[in-house]
Amino acid sequence: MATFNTIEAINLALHFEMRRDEAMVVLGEDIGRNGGVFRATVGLLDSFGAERVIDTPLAENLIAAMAIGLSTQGIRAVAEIQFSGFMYPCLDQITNHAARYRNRTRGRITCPLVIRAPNGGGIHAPEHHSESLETTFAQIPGLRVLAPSNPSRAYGLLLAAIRDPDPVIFLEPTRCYRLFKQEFEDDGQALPLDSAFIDRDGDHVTLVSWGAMMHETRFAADQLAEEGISCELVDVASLKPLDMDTILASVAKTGRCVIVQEAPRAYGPASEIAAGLAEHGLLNLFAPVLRVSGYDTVMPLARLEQHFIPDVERICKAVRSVIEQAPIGN
Amino acid sequence: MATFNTIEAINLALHFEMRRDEAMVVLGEDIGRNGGVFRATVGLLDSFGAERVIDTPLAENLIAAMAIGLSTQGIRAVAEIQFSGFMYPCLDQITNHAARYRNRTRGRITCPLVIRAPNGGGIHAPEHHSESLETTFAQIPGLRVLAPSNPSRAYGLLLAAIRDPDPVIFLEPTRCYRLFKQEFEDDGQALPLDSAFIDRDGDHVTLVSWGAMMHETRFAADQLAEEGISCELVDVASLKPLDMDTILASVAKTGRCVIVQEAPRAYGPASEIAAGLAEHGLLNLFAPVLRVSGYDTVMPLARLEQHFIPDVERICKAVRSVIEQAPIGN
Amino acid sequence: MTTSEPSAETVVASFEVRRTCFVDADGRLLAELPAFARDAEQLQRMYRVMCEARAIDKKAVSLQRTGKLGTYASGLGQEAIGTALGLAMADEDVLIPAYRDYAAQFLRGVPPESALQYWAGDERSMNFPQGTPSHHDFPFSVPIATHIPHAIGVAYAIKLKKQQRVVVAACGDGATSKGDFYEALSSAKVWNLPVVFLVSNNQWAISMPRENQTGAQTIAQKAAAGGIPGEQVDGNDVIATRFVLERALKAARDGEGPRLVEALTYRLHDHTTADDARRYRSEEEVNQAWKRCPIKRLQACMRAIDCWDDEKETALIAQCQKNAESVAEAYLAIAPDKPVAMFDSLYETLPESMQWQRNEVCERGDGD
Amino acid sequence: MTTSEPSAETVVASFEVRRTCFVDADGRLLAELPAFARDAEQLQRMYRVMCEARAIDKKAVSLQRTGKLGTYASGLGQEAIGTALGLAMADEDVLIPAYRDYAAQFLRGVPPESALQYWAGDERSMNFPQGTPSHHDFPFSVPIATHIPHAIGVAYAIKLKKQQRVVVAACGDGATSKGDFYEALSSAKVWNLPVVFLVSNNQWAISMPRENQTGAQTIAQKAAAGGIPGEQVDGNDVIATRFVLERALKAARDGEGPRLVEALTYRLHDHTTADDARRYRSEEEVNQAWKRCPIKRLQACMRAIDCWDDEKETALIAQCQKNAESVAEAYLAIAPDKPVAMFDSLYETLPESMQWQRNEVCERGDGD
Ligand SMILES: Cc1ncc(C[n+]2csc(CCOP(=O)(O)OP(=O)(O)O)c2C)c(N)n1
Ligand SMILES: Cc1ncc(C[n+]2csc(CCOP(=O)(O)OP(=O)(O)O)c2C)c(N)n1
Ligand SMILES: [Mg+2]
Ligand SMILES: [Mg+2]
Repeated sequence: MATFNTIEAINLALHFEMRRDEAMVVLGEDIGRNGGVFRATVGLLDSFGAERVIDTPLAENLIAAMAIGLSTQGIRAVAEIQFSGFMYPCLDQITNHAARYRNRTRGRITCPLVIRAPNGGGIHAPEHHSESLETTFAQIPGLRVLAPSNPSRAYGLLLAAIRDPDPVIFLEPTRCYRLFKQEFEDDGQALPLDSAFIDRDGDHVTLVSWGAMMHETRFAADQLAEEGISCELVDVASLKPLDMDTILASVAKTGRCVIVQEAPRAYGPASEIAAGLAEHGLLNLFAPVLRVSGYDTVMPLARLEQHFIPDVERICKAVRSVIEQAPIGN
Repeated sequence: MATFNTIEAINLALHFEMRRDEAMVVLGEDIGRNGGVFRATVGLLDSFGAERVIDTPLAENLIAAMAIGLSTQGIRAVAEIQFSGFMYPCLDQITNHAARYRNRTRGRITCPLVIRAPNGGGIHAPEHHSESLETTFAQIPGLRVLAPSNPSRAYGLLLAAIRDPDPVIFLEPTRCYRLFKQEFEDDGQALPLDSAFIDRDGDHVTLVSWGAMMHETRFAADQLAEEGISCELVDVASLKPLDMDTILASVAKTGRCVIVQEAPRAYGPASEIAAGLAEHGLLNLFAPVLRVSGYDTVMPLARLEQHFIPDVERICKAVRSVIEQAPIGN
Repeated sequence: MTTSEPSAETVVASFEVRRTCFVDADGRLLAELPAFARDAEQLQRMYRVMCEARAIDKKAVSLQRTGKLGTYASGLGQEAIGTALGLAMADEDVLIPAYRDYAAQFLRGVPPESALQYWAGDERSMNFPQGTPSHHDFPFSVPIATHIPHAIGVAYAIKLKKQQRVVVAACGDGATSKGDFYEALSSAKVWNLPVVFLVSNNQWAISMPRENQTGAQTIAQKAAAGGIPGEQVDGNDVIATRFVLERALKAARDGEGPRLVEALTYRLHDHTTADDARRYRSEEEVNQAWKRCPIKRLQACMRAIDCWDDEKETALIAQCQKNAESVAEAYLAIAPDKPVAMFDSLYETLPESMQWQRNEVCERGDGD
Repeated sequence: MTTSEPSAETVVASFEVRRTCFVDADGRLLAELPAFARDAEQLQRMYRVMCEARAIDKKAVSLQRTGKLGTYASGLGQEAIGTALGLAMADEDVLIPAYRDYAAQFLRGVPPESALQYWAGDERSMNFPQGTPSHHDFPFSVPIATHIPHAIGVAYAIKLKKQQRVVVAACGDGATSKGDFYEALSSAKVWNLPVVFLVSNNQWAISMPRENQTGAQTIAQKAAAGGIPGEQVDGNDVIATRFVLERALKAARDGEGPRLVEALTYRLHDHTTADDARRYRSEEEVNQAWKRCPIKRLQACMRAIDCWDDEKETALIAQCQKNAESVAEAYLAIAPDKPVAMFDSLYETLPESMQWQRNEVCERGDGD
């Protein structure tokens, strides 16, 4: 079996589905001849032509609106926004139209579309290229929001997103695009939507994260294992809808939970998950639910970004403090 | 002392500050000759002239950007957006500019502006006129987000917002605009920012809300009192930054907490508050933290909206269940 | 030649905006009528459609005034545009309407009672009936102008499918201030899409007069920003409006690409029933505007060429009132939707994790 | 007259777009030069500013290639526009620049090393020095076009304060596809604001060629959408560009309202150092564009009128290289900001509830 990095996985999924579904198009800025600023769409123009691989003018609001118009005609529109920090102009279209047409027409008009964008920092990119927009979208009724953490999930979840009959926001882990490879079949198999994944079983603490932060979280779990702390790793993957059942089941077992997110702390997915625990898992909790997150500041420019993004040390510190407050085996 | 309803209170605050501060302007659609679709700006044009009371073209993104430009020149710009559901086009400007200019120029360029909008449903208004946008803004670093619940707070917090040197989003309780009056002095006294208010002391349950929902929450507390359940009422008022200390202190006393919000449940302020409790108040909690909220659906049109908005019955039900799970006096 | 006027200053592009009108405010012909308008039945049909729409509009306002309808946006005075549009479009075309285009929607199969049901706050009203052209049309969008760029995607899909259909994106003068309008205009010709942008310039956006809405002398000239033809038409002259729209639709259908049509009209009613226009415009202005009323104009024209008389008029008015009454009855007979409906069209399949919310609403009963 | 061409079709508005050029690609004069350009020292100054900017630009690219700088956007080939702009603006005017307007920023007091510091990822670079015109200028905005409508608010404030200042909002051709650009354009004349919109049309938006960016034949004609004058200028002719900008600035200052200037140029470098333009454009096209290089052109012009020679050229080139070296040294000497700085300019006063976050960063130490 061949191995692929995350950007290759996305490129493969797009190729596979463009082959399988004649009614699919991709659109966005510089996605054709240029193959996308991160090369996610390389090869599509040559394989499928300019009619289905659409280089758009420089207007994110237009891209979202055009994807909506296309999708209402039964065309599976997969739009790329170059960085999630440039998605704000799409919000009116996504919230007031993409997420609503099915409901307001009672099923007559639907929007089977996907809007993809690299999300998060850590690559020393320019200003506005390193933001985390999970909450911006996850709070919107009528949407699905996915945040894959590795190549095989990027592949399987992107296929699922494209095939889903409703609008999906697909936030890709920028700094993992080329960070590591995984072995998987390019067989067009989609992964299930609306579900979290248990990446590692553990007994003492449930470590929850998604997207690029799964990477640091896994390293933290490795380090903690050496200290005798066994962490169960949950990759949320789907931020909307959120699979609380999987998280609750894990915490019912471990009694402790630390949630890791890159986004600013206030109003992030970590808060939504902690609230779910406070409501449905309270009696299982031995210790406070800690959130390791970015700060409630603007994402700093490149020279300071590593002081904003949670690192292994901050994650381990939080887990140790949870263990201190509720020692193992008590 | 005279009594005023919420829309009158806002109008008074605008008049007071326009008189006090020559460098203040108001801008928006239909705010001049027409006095605003809710009459919040009635009288301003005649008192202060068309130069300072600016009727803008129909473009919310422009209104936000214009307010930013004005504020960078030391003009206190107070913009009105006709309904919070029309604020999405402002998000790019608010997030990528208003909330950032101070930080990215290290204090050289600042944006002392306020963007006001009616927020929430319950008045049988047309489509897109009844949304709740708290999270949309409260998650953005660099902003303040206020949600007054009554006339005197609308007056005092709006004055505080206008005088604050940083951008403030001011979400007004649409259905309370003319619902009830309060007695207060039009003396230009601002209320403190960044703080919650204890509206009623209680022993058994902390009931937390903000904005229009404070109204139903208060009625619920009255009804529960008759059942012998004493509720402490907290008006969050400031959604960003959130005054968790006040909430934690109250829950430390009552041991129980129910949070009431009109917005959809997922990723709402109620979740942020519950997460704060799960992290810093866990050991004080006798019972799960319950959230009474709108559903994770698109806000229904007028004929079904009352099935979406939490009512006294749903609030009481949640409080009773908390009491059942942790009976009083145990 | 002065040094400040170099000979090296050369003209590289030029444009002009034309306005079309066949029938003046008093019904006098300014030019020979186009073929369709030389047929008395056609004129009578256009007249009837306008009168029916106005009667229903009047009924809607009175229902709102008596507490039987929510906020309502009247189309009073703009009936010619919707009528011309509805008659100019082919069934297979796609209409992305503005909220005063009732006549066009009715002609395409939207039941008038659905229009009332919408303003009462019932989503089912936007599920336009199968078997009518409206079934593939869009409901209008309350967020001004945001629907216009949808036309780019719809038209692109039509081109991709090699269909001979045209998309009409309609809006008001105020809507042309929003970036959405422009982004569609600016890009439409990049793909030479079959789109007709129709702007009903009724001189007001709530309280904002047209001249303060933009620095542009005409809305039509904004077409230059997209490199497409832009023209004005007297939107109270149903003949001219239909003529210009048929020409634009044919051009788009024949692959000549997008066009912008600015139809000049006047909003005779308050912005909506929640508005009071006396706050910001003079009675005198409104009285003047009534003189340009499209219905009065076509009637005068028909009488001049002897295809209308008092008898026909009396009969039609009675008919229209009766029709409006039955529309109102049909509307009032509609029972509210079930509360759980708020969950049932949100996604194709409601996510498992939301089931409990639906159950909660279910258990609280379906009362309204 | 055929029935399909009614005599009642009348012209209601017309426009034209002119292009100005004084010096052709080979340095030949096409018209008598404006006053400022008949002064040899002025020509030599413009030439020096362009050469200095190009030398620093070259240095920045090499710093990036050797890992000493982050992603960098080169202004190669567009030096004439920034130079003309910087010289045409008055100190009290306000510049809201695009990211290739380095020469203008330098002329207004932004230290070249700050430009490098910005691309290294250090916010302090945008705190332009007090006592220079740049101190009241804006930093450029990475989100394309979003800064343009700020000019409306800034210009409105200037008018409110009865000041004689002009705001210049600069952007590229790609930026003109965004609603932000249009909303500013459409509204500027409503208040007759002192704004000059400057579009550097370098024919590319990353990989998108100008002709696929919009259906409009020229960017200048988009001015019609706002009812304001729009003109083109050869942006590689520094004399013509300065002439046209001075004219537009004077008009705005004299209360004649907003204008749009489209300066035609070419992006000779990759979009940024993260881009590889060979993927989407031919070497041949770039070679042709080099023939229109603004520096080569002014030099040829100066030699033709005998105010430049090899000796001056050699001396200047040496000077510029030396200058670029010291700029690089100054940049490399800048120590990174303290991590807690991310909290210290977020609000005027950090909210109490965020203090613990600042403390946490503090405790983790200030290492970089
Ligand atoms: C984005 C947005 N902003 C504001 C409103 C409130 N509003 C409803 S209609 C209207 C005026 C629209 O004017 P115009 O486009 O000329 O259409 P008309 O009502 O005159 O037919 C406004 C401001 C809205 N519905 N959407
Ligand atoms: C809103 C937004 N979308 C996309 C980008 C990514 N991007 C950076 S520059 C650029 C092209 C800009 O082209 P143009 O306006 O012509 O300026 P030029 O680079 O040619 O000077 C794009 C798409 C961005 N910075 N902002
Ligand atoms: Mg109008
Ligand atoms: Mg360009």
